[in-house]
Amino acid sequence: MLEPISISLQALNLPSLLPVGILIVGAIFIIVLDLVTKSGSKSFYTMLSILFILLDLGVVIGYYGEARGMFDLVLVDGIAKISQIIVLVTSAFFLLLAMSQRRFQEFSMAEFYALFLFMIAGFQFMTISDNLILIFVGLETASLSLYTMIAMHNRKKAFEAAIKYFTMGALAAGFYTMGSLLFYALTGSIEIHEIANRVILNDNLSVVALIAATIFMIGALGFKISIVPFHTWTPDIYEGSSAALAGYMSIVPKIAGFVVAMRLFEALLNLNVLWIENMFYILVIATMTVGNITALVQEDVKRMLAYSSIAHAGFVLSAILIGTSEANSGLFLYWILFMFTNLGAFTVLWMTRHKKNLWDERYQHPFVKFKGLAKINPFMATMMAFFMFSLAGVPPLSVFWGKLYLISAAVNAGFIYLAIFMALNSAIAVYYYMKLVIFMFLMEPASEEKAIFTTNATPVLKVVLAVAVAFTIFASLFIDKILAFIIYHVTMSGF
Amino acid sequence: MDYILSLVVFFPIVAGSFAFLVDAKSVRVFGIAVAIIEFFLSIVLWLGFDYGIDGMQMVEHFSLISQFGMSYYLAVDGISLFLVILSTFMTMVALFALSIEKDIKNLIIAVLFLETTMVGVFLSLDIILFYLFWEASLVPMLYIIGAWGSERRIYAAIKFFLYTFAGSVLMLVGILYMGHLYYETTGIWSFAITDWYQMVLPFNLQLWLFGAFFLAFAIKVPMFPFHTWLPYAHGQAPTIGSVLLAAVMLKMGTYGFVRFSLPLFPDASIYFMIPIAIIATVMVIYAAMVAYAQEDMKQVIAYSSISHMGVIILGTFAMNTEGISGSIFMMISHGIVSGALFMLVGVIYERRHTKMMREFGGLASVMPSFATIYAIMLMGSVGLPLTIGFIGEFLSLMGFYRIDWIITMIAGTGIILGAVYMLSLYKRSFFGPLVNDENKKLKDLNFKEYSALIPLVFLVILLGIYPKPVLDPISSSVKNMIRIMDKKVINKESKEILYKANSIGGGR
Amino acid sequence: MYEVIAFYTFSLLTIALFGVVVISKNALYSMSALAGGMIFIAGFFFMLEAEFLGVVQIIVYTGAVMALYAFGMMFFDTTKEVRERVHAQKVIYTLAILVAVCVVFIVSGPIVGQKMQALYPSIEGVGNIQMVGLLLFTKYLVVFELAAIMLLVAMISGILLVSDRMNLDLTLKDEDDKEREMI
Amino acid sequence: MEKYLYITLFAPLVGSLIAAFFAAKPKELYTGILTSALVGISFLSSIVLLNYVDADTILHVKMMDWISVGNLSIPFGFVVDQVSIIMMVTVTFVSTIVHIYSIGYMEHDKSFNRFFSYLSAFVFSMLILVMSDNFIGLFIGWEGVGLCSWMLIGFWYHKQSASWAANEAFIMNRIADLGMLMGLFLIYWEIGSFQYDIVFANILNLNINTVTWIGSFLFIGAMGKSAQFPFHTWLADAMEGPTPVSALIHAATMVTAGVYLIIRASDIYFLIPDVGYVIASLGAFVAVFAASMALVNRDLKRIIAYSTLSQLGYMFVAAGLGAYWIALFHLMTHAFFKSLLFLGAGNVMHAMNDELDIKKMGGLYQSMRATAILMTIASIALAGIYPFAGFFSKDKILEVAFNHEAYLLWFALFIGAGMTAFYSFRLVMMVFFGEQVHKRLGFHPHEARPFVIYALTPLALLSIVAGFLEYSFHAFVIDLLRDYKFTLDHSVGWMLIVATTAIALSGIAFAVYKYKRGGFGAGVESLGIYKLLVNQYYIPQFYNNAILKPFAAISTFFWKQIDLKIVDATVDLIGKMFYNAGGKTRQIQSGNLSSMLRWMVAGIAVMLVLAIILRPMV
Amino acid sequence: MIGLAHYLVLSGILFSIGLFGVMKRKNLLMLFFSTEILLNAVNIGFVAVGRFYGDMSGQIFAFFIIAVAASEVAVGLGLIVLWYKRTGSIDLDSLQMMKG
Repeated sequence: MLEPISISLQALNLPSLLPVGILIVGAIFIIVLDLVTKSGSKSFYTMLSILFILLDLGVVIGYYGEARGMFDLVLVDGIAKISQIIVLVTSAFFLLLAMSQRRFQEFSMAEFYALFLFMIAGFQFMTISDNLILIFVGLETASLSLYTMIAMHNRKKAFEAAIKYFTMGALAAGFYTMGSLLFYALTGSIEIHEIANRVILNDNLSVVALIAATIFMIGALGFKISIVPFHTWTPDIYEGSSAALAGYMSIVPKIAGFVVAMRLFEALLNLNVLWIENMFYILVIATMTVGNITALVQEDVKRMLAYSSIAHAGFVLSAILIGTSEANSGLFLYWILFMFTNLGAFTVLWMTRHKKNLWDERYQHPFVKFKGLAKINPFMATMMAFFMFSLAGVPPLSVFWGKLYLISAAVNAGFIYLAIFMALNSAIAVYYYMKLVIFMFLMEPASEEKAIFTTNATPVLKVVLAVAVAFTIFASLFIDKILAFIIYHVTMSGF
Repeated sequence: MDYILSLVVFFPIVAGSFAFLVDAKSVRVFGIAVAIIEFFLSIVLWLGFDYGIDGMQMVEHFSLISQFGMSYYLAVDGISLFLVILSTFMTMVALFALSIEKDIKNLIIAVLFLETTMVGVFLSLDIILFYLFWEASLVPMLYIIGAWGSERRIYAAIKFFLYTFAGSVLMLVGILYMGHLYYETTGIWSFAITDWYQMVLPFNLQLWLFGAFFLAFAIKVPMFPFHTWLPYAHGQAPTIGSVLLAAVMLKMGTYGFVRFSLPLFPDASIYFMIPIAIIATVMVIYAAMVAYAQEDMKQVIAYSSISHMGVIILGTFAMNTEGISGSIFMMISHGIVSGALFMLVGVIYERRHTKMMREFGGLASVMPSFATIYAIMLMGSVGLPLTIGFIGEFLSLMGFYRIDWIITMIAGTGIILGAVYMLSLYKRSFFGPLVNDENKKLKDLNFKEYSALIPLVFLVILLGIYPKPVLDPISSSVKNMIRIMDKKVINKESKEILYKANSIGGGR
Repeated sequence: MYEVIAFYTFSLLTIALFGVVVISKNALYSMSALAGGMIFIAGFFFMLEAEFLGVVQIIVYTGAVMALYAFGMMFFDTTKEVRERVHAQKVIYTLAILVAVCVVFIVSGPIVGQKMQALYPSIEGVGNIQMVGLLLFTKYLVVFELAAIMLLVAMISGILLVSDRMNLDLTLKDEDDKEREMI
Repeated sequence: MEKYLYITLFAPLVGSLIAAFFAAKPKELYTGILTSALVGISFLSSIVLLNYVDADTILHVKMMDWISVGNLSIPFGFVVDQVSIIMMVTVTFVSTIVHIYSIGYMEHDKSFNRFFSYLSAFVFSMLILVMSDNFIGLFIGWEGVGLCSWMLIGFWYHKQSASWAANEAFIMNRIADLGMLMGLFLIYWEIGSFQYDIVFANILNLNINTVTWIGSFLFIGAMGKSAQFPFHTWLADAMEGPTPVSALIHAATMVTAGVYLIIRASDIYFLIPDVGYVIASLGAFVAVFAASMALVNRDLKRIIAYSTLSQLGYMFVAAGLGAYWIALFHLMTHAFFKSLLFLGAGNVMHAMNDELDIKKMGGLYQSMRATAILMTIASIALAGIYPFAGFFSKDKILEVAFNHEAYLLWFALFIGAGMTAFYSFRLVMMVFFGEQVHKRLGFHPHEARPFVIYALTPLALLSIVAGFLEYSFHAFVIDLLRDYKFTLDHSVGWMLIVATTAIALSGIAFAVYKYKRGGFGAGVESLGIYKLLVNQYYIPQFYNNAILKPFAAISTFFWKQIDLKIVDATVDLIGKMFYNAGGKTRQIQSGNLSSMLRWMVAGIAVMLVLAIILRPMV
Repeated sequence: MIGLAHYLVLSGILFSIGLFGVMKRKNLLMLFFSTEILLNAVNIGFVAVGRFYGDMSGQIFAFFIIAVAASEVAVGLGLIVLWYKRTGSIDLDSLQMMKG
């Protein structure tokens, strides 16, 4: 007979859930508000959402309690904290992009903001747990919101993107469950740390099955962080969604995916199964290379950035392969630096968003659009150039430091060839970033009309841009602090 | 005086940022003013330079990224001092001669940014900082070539950027590996080159690391067969771009060899001495011959740069004070002379909008001053004694003679071939009858051009006659460097070679 | 013995039905086969003493999901035969068979070395439903709540996506000139 | 005394710089006068120095440090000793006369000022060359005179041939200079200094092999500057320059720098008689070789140029065989009469409106008496007839060869002497006597301006009497240079003198006899030997076809085929490879959802297969 | 006796059928059917493994998978409705605007 169970609130460690709780309450609040009054405007919802996000952020930063909570389901360790901060900061900035000049369907609907907050909550759940179920449900929550939000952009392309993303996401969910099943079958557990423990304890379990489980997990998480060959969605989805959302997608879902991957794969890589290590080696290099060389031939800036984000993901994935705490710190450092640069780049695209596709039948942001931008709008062109060079890894701009740190981590861990591959890939990547700079600076403008490049610009966007560019240029000045923070938290949580 | 180095490094970029606010009409004057101030700052640096110290001086050192051991570390010694002055001087002079009207503001800003990076490269002693300036220097140059060049400028700019960038990424890996090794041995993260000088590396590691650094420097120099970006870059760049590229940016590569490759990897450097010398020799002769075949005046000078850089490499790898000092002196002399030659080509290009030699002929009679200055620079380029060109070439070749006289002799044919292509250029363009009607009304140099060229002529002759103030600090710093190398060398044969290279006598 | 017979019967039926789902050209057949397959899977659940899940399976899938699909089908008017132009069929077969063979090969072997200690063992004498309830409201409470939110998200999304508001396009309605002055 | 040294050295430089300021301006007479005066001052102060220098006192000053690096220290140091003062006096003397002469000669040239600037610059360089107290100083002067020679040969730059000849001279010299540089490097790395005194003091300690290398390398340099075979072609082509230039640079001074180098480095060559013998042999060869080309040439200046070559050969024989003072002596006397000859030829050229073909002249004696006399004096001196200067120096050289038992060399020189006499008088006869062909061709020759003629008389005087200075010269120079011991019998010596004089006289006689009657018939021109000689043994053609053309072709090949099509194309290919690979990987992204899903499944499938296949790896 | 392996094999086979369907189906609606098969296949496995270990986690996982499947259906249908309204087709090949 079932005995009554009594659990002390203390043991539940409810504060560990407080951050997510705030968001969920916020989201529901927005929905309710929308039901009650129809007067909420775009700026109102944006600011309200950002308020909730900031509240959340404050709580996350201020949380120094137990790592475990809610029956050990929740795990708020160092990397969870860092990744939540990244998620929240990024969300806040990208949500600001809703304050654009043009009106867009999605931003006029309260549901968008609710979904946005739900999505963030989903990602947060992914990061604060090592239970495969919670991760799965969190991931699905976030994904479902994201699909909807993409579709809410209300263009045919957006629908296409959403459907593609959704369908592939469903397949990835299948992979995820299959992988979990195999792990479960192997170890009888669905908690990552427990899985790892049991694999170590159990000598004669089928290694092939372990590998198979890993493979399905690579398929599932690889889809999220766009590892080749699970990357095919990336360019299409970026192209289909608004620049603001595309930029967001290049950062947040991936960092959530990376945290899960870090938790899971590093536990597996620690098992010293050579096959997994080699497979990761191949995947890292394939992802970097395919992303880079495909980006070389793109005609659209957003699409190019999509491929470039694949390459960056591959670059960062190497941290998981390397697996030292230096590499893991490098991953977060890289992503923070990458975030601000990408924020800037996508903000520029967003600002130049025109209601019609003036330059190309298909693309909103083809390279030719930026021809001679330096003459038309030198300020914007200069900023974009900074972002491009930063992404290319030209020192002293922000992403360079991330690359430096990651390559250094590779070298320090003895992955010399990996380091060389990483370095060579950054050399290839230079071309396509430079291509945009060349279009902007070295070519003559097609028309002198300045206004078409700023139809979507507002002071808010300009502020975002200024923040991004300041961070990109002066990254070297505060990297020390960021790095100290990251290293402290990463080592604290044992990665 | 405490922060003079930072001032010298960052003054142009700060001033360049201010230039955004200056209106286009007066921005050229603003640029010149900044360049003059910067030049005087570098002169102040020189005045404050203590000739008695052969190591680093005016050190500015504080930690920038402590987790990573990266610091802000600037210092100057005899090797870098004059390269800094060369950079500021050539920038100033190039701005004097600037006659571009289009987007002048952007150009001035780009040039000032470039100046910061160039000076930064020579003054950074933290290698990450060095790498930072090294890479950052590509960006303004990309812009200068790409925006103000001639028809194929974009191709040339891309090629320049990609090639040099790709070359240096391996160096980055090498740098990080060195940092790792330093950490392994000492337990401290440091990227300060002076710290690295203390580290003795096993031979096979030296070979690999030398290779990683080599590619970056070799492409920048550019060494055969990595040189093909240079003719395009020079051929397409506007005058000011070519001047700065030839005068300063190429020197970054050879400076890198002197500052990093030799003292960090002495055994590997000695091990690769002969192969590199052979490459250098090939460079000297091959580039000289290709230069002879050119039809475009600017290309001749571009290839001549390659040829001369070969001699510099040869001197660098002579491993003795004479050779290395000579090669450093030649960096300066080549900077001045090739800069001046590019400027001169710019003068005629501006008047005729062509650089093809067949379009010219007999220019000496319409533009005598131009021809005279050209001739002086030409003589500097072929290394006539009492011009600046001789000393470096002489010392470099002499230095390497101690290592291998046959290679030296073959490379020495460079002085013959140099005369061949230069004189044939001069003959084709300046001598002979004046046939082309378009050339008959050409105007001789104007004030702007004089103001740029006269200082150069003056320097070419002055430093040719009295190189002592420049050579002395170079020589003592190089001696110091060789002492470091000597301390670090681990192989017995390398030690012997190093000893032999630096001693007199002992038979052939 | 009954178990063996039941297993094989159910297996064959599920495989066959799901085969129909993926092969059939008629959406209606396909959907019916899917519903059938779901029920047989519920059968498996019952066999495996997971009564709660079995019931949930039937209710959720056959009840809710299939109903939704049926509505969808009616909306899309796909009751008649669907024509699909499938390109490079060989690739599909190869890949599917490859995965099948690999997975079967991997799982058919002894994948577990020794019996692990269950983390959340079902307690003797406690029914399945109780057991599930116990776990759902203790250990997996957070997940349960999150699932609720997920369903809320799905609901909002579903409503939103088919609502009239999605037919509007605010951007195109904007008039450029008026806006420009504000910049 | 130092101030005289500096005056000697820098007066020409000052003149040059002043003239240079007016280089682009129209003619200013005073630039000519000023530079001439300054060179004259230089001459006078060198005379003062000549008086100052004796057996015990030489002047050695260090002006400043030039290069000091590592162990190397090169100062600007100057030494006035017995050898350099002879050179200084000779150089400044001839220069002064050439300067004055040029005022007249260049009268109508629009680049008058520029000319004097160059000419004085040359004098300065030459003085550096001879006065330096170290090898590098010598090399500076060496290159300096090369530069001035380039500027002066190409003085009329609008003439293609002139600028071509200038470049040829410069480049040929550069080739030889490389050899010299090698020698200098070797000296440095063996001895550690370039100072003459240190080098010569330590040269004994070196291994003889090394010394041989040093000697050979330095001689290569000397060969270039003194236009010895195979570098001889530039000298004849250098006649494109204005005639005073030919007189000063390509006869009296610069080309003798090679001989000066050997004499200067006599302490080195003394140790390596074998190399000396090679030098002598080459000298003897050139003496005959050049003389033979002079026999048939029709170009007034080229004949004299070949004669210069030939005489340089004589000097090298003397220097090579160790008779350094004799070489120096011949150098000096040769400077006098050869410059006189050239300057005379200049007068003729002016008279003939720059026509150089001696076949078109003839009978000019009528219109230019003074010039004819001067040139005849010079020719006699050149032919070596007693008591003219050439006799004393040249005969001594033949004696040396005989004394050395180098009979073959002697014989060559002997033949050379005969040829010299013949071609000299062939020239005199064809220009000044015989039929007045020029009248037919419409020339109206006139004598040069009187001051020009007066300027030449000192040279003529010296051509006649310089020989008698032999004993004092010998006594003066021997303090520094090794003496040469004659072991010949007195009678043999006399016999040699008689023989040489005889062959010279017969050469003259033959020439006079033959050309009085209009010379050889046309038949001689079809002889193979004539063609060979007229075409300079086909050596210029050979150089053109074997070196110049292939060089140009290879250069173009390097550029078009290797640089553009291989090196550059490879780089581009690598770039394109990546780009094209991008085009390939792009096809993954077909945009079709089905295929995107397939890629995902394929990823899983491939990995699973790999997992199974590569199980041993796990 | 039916062991765990039997169930897992069944699960694997059904999963592969699902994959096959996902790859083959061009009708978006029917493609979604296939994704349901994927999830259901895994569910069998989870329950079987849970039973094998005597562990409840499998069932819980399966439970949540069902929940997820249900939500996905809602969103997925919403999306294709949207598409259908816009284009009048639910053929997968109509989603071809973006590529390259």
